[in-house]
Amino acid sequence: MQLSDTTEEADFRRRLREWLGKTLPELPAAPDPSDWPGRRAFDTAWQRRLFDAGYAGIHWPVDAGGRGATPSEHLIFLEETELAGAPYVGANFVGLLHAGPTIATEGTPEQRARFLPPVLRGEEIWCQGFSEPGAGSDLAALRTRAVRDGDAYVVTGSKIWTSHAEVADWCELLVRTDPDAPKHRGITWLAMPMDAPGVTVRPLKTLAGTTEFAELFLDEVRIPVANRLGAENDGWRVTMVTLSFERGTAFASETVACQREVRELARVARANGAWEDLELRRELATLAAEFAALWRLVQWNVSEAAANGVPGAGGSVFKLRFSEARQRLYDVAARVVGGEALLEGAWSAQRLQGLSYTIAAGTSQIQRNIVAQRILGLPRGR
Amino acid sequence: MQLSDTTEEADFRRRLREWLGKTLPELPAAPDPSDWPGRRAFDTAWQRRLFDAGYAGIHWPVDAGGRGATPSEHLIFLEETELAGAPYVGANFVGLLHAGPTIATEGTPEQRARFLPPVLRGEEIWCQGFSEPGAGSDLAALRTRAVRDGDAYVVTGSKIWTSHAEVADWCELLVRTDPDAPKHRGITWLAMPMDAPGVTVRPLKTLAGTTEFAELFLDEVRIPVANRLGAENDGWRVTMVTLSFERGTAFASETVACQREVRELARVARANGAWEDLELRRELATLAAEFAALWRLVQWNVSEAAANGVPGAGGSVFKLRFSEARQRLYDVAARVVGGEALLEGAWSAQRLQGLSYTIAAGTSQIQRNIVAQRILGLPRGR
Amino acid sequence: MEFRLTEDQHSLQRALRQVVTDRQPSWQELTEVGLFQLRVPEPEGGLGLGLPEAVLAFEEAGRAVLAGPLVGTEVAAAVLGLDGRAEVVRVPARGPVLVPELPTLDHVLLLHPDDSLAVLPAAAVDAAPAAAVDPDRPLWRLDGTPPPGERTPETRRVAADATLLTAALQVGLASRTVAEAVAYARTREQFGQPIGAFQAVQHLCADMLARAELARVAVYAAAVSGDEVEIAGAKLLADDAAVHGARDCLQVHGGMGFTWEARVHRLLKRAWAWEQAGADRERCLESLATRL
Amino acid sequence: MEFRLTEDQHSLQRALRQVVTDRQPSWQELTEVGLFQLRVPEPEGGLGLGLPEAVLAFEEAGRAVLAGPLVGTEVAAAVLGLDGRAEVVRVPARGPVLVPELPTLDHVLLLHPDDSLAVLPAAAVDAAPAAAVDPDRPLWRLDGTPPPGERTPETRRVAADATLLTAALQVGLASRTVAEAVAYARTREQFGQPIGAFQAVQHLCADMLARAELARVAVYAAAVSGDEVEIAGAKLLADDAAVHGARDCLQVHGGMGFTWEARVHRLLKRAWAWEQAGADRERCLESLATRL
Repeated sequence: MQLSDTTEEADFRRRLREWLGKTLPELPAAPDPSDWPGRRAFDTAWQRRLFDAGYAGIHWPVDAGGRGATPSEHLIFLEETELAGAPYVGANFVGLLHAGPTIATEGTPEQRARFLPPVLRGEEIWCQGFSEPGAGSDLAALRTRAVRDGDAYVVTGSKIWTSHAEVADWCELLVRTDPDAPKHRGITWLAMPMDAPGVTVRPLKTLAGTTEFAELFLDEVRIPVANRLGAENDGWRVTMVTLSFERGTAFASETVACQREVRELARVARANGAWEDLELRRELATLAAEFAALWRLVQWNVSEAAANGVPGAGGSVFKLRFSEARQRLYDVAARVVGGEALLEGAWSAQRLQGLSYTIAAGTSQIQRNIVAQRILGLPRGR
Repeated sequence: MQLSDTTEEADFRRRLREWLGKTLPELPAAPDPSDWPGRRAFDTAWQRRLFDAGYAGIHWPVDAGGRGATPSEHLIFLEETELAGAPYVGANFVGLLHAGPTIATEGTPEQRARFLPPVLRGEEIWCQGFSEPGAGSDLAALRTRAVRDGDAYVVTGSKIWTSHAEVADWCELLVRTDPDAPKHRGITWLAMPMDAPGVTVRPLKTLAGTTEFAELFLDEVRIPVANRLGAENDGWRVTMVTLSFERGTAFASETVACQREVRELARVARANGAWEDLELRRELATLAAEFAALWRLVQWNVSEAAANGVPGAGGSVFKLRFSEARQRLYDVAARVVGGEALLEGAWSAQRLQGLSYTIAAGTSQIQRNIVAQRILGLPRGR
Repeated sequence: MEFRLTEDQHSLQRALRQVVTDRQPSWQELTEVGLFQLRVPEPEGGLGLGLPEAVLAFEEAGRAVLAGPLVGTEVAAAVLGLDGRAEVVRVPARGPVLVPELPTLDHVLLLHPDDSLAVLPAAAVDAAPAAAVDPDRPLWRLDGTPPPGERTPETRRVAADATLLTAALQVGLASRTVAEAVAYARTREQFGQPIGAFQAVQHLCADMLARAELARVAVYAAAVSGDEVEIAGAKLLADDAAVHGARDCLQVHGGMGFTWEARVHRLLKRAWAWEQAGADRERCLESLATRL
Repeated sequence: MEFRLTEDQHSLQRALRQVVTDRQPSWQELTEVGLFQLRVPEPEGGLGLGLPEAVLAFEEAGRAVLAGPLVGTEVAAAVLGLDGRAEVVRVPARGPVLVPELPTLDHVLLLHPDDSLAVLPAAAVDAAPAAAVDPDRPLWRLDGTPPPGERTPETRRVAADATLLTAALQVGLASRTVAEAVAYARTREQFGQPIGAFQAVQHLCADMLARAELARVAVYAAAVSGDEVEIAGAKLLADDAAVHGARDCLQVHGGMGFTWEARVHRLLKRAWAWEQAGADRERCLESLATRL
């Protein structure tokens, strides 16, 4: 077991740190969260800088235009950018971390050539059209319908929880092409141009009062068959295959961020007297221990993934513990800051956003089912 | 809403308190817990004193030989005896609180005349033969078999978790008389003499190291048909009917006891310095609030039962909260007493015994099912 | 002992539920129905009822998640004989002093940590508007040092009653979270069955109910006894039932509870706000510890 | 970074599991297999391995719930170069000083709250036998004032290593509770299906696993870094995984876990004992807070 960098990793880290130290001060101020065009411009400009410095698609294969870095290097990248306060992946998220890798793995040479370079260079933004209001955690219950009509699919339905839809060029869309097949079997993956006729984007106001997500309404949208990835009705497999790309790094930046937030909260507590409350001090100490351990779990999962190609079943265990620790972090924060918790501000925004952690991408209840049935081998109920 | 005593209740309380003040100093020292004959003698002598003073079968109907007290008076009785440190019902438990009331409700005049007076006078001890090793929380899955043979049932099987079996005269026994009927339908209630040939009592050592319970092994035990309560195969209903006798008082003494234990723990904490630990102090304060509220819930349920005849569905809610609060009480106690928690003693014995609270008489999981389905009306799963 | 609602109390409960449920009655309507005059003696134009009746009324107000300076207005009328809108505001152990609804108030009843009370004309209070998380409960941040108050048996009553009535609001809100969670769980289907058929959801709801019911009885009993420590215990349980309940209600609603429109979040935001109103957790625990 | 077991570490783990699983090896066997010599340098007759290997070995010992003065004997040999049986005993914040297995010991390593250490010949320790809750871990209660100790870098190492190795025992025990609960839940039937098919039981087991896995990685990482605060965090998580796991394991077993014979209770009793060995929760939290 080894936690320290190899010589190559130390070198990679040093160069990255140097580059960040030089580059970050040159960045313009971050745009207002409600300024979507400003956010797109900021995020794509950052992506372009990464591209020029050779950090774009750090974990993508070299033949897809990526850097082909090792999982450890990927983790160093995520750790260092977070520690340095670099911009988040933002609007490039779906392109770099989901649609891109999916196309890299399952696309034809033409599709790879068409779609991948613009993602790496920060020229095209993708959004994701998977979730539907009626489906929830039962993602495969999606009902958006695609009917073949000549060289196009005609798509009608609606999607929800789509980030960056306002400024996206493309949407990776899951549609139902065979309503009679078992629910995982009749699904197809399509690349939908967001400017196609029939696409309506409606911002979705969340409980935090922001419009970070949108709903998509699709009314007889024509999507060329050439935009289909993989075979018709094979979209579920196509989509799932991409998860192996992730190699344990999914929550790496967030884990580093939470460790920083715990330290910051301790500073706030020392300043406002909350530190004198032994119970709160112990809560903070407990959180520090948990996030430190979660970071070690990230390192463990990444190392396992590097050795075995897949991150293993540890993902659900991580997500369960991380979601709950992070929600507790913001509840503790509310106690530390006292009345401030009732006012809009960074801590209360985090607390509200944080309510999604045990819901989004599979509720904690679903995660526990997965752990119990797939890892522990407990039987399904009647 | 009224929490104070009526004139009659105040009078009842005053007389009881006087009697307890006079009587308790006259009692002999309590026997060692492992001395079963001594325990029987002590418990039955106490019952005889209650009988002589008119407090025996306080909640039993007058025509069954009881006092026919109101639920409020019954509660006062439980509260005052607990506060005064009077003996527990002990070996008389099953006779007074389950078998007796069952016979009083479902028995023939002959059965009532035969069985009830000895219970009230502390002359006969009953035990309960319901649970089986294979059945657990699914009580109705019991498999002890009774086959009719002339004027007797021939019973073979085994029972578990039987208290006071070593010194009991009678056992209220549930047996399966129709193996082909749905599981709740083929059960019959029998009064089994404990000295019948074929009855073997084996003490069961629990995790606390004590033998508070026993296993019963029944090998072709002949039980006269005259000892059957109610009709053949109607034993489940016969047994359940008794629960309406309880009228919300089931955990009353224990709730009073827990309040006393929290106060005692605060005294221990003040003496050994644990009180200086703000977190522990708050834990104790939280427990004080919970047990105070649970006592109010007892009073509420008793008042509802007095008005409506049944305690309502509040029993599961009470048991859920009480079990968990009480287990937490002993966990907090372990933190207060420090290293003493690793040594045998009153607090560690309570902590070990307390592990049963979320298991016995329906696990907390079962209680939550009951609350969700019967009170909240949520649907059963497929 | 007869610790259950009397027929009159049942009637009061039913009547109030009718007024407040599924609509947001105007302040005028709340005043007319007598919400703030329940405990004012009959000779002074009130209904001459007691703390238990006030608690029943405020439970209904909480169930309906009513907005406005409910608690302070009632306490000002019942304990201090003050007409008009008022709110009880506690100077917290740390963080700003926040006054809800300041421009609509006639009086601010400022309670210091030692329970001394300053009765301030609202117009004289120097405060700046602050952006509140709960959109239905606007807040103003007090400027400067809070003026000192005085301690009398009456001021202790203000402190205790405000805590108890807030606890009653929380109990009503907690029951509301149970009702909303159960209603959603009965109809929403996932994996081919209503989510309410999943044991995980059932157990979440069962625990929500258990917390709400225990808190309810605790609040009723504290209203009957009027005891300060019992009130502290009731508030502690009611806050837990409301906050935890609203949190779990949101979890049961899944993604659909995460939208602004779903309004589930308003239960949680209000529960958070009321948790800090009256005595907060730390103060309640301190009070409970004094009697141990 | 390659934060996973090396091939040698896997072999060590397998070898030890074979020695300790499903049997109680004698002290002689444990000594022969080198459990206490893992970290002793090769020139001195040891195996010359590091803290990570010791942690892997103690995880297996914990999984098998081995009895005896394991931690102290290892630390005495590895850090202090002392032969023979020893146990590390902490003077607690309150309550008696308890020495496990005293008559079998050669040394008692007495750690004061300030981490100063007194190395005492066991024969010179004045103590009376006390009835222990854990039947496999007899205790003696120290009489009189514990003799003072001294603080050196070595004594801090004793404190940290003892805490870490105890955490490793707890991680092994926590994994054992998962295995036992799952095995029982797969076979025990209630209401017509294995109880492991009920979501409530599944979720209990899933949380048990999640706690055990997180603690395991934390303990491994602390062994690699050797950092005192990371060790404190690992112990905190390992104690929680073990105690909570054993508690839940008992709940899964229902009434059948409540018998003496079922032996499930031994997991819980040992988890309680090890929770207080090395640094306890309060001390771990204090240590963690110093770095915040």
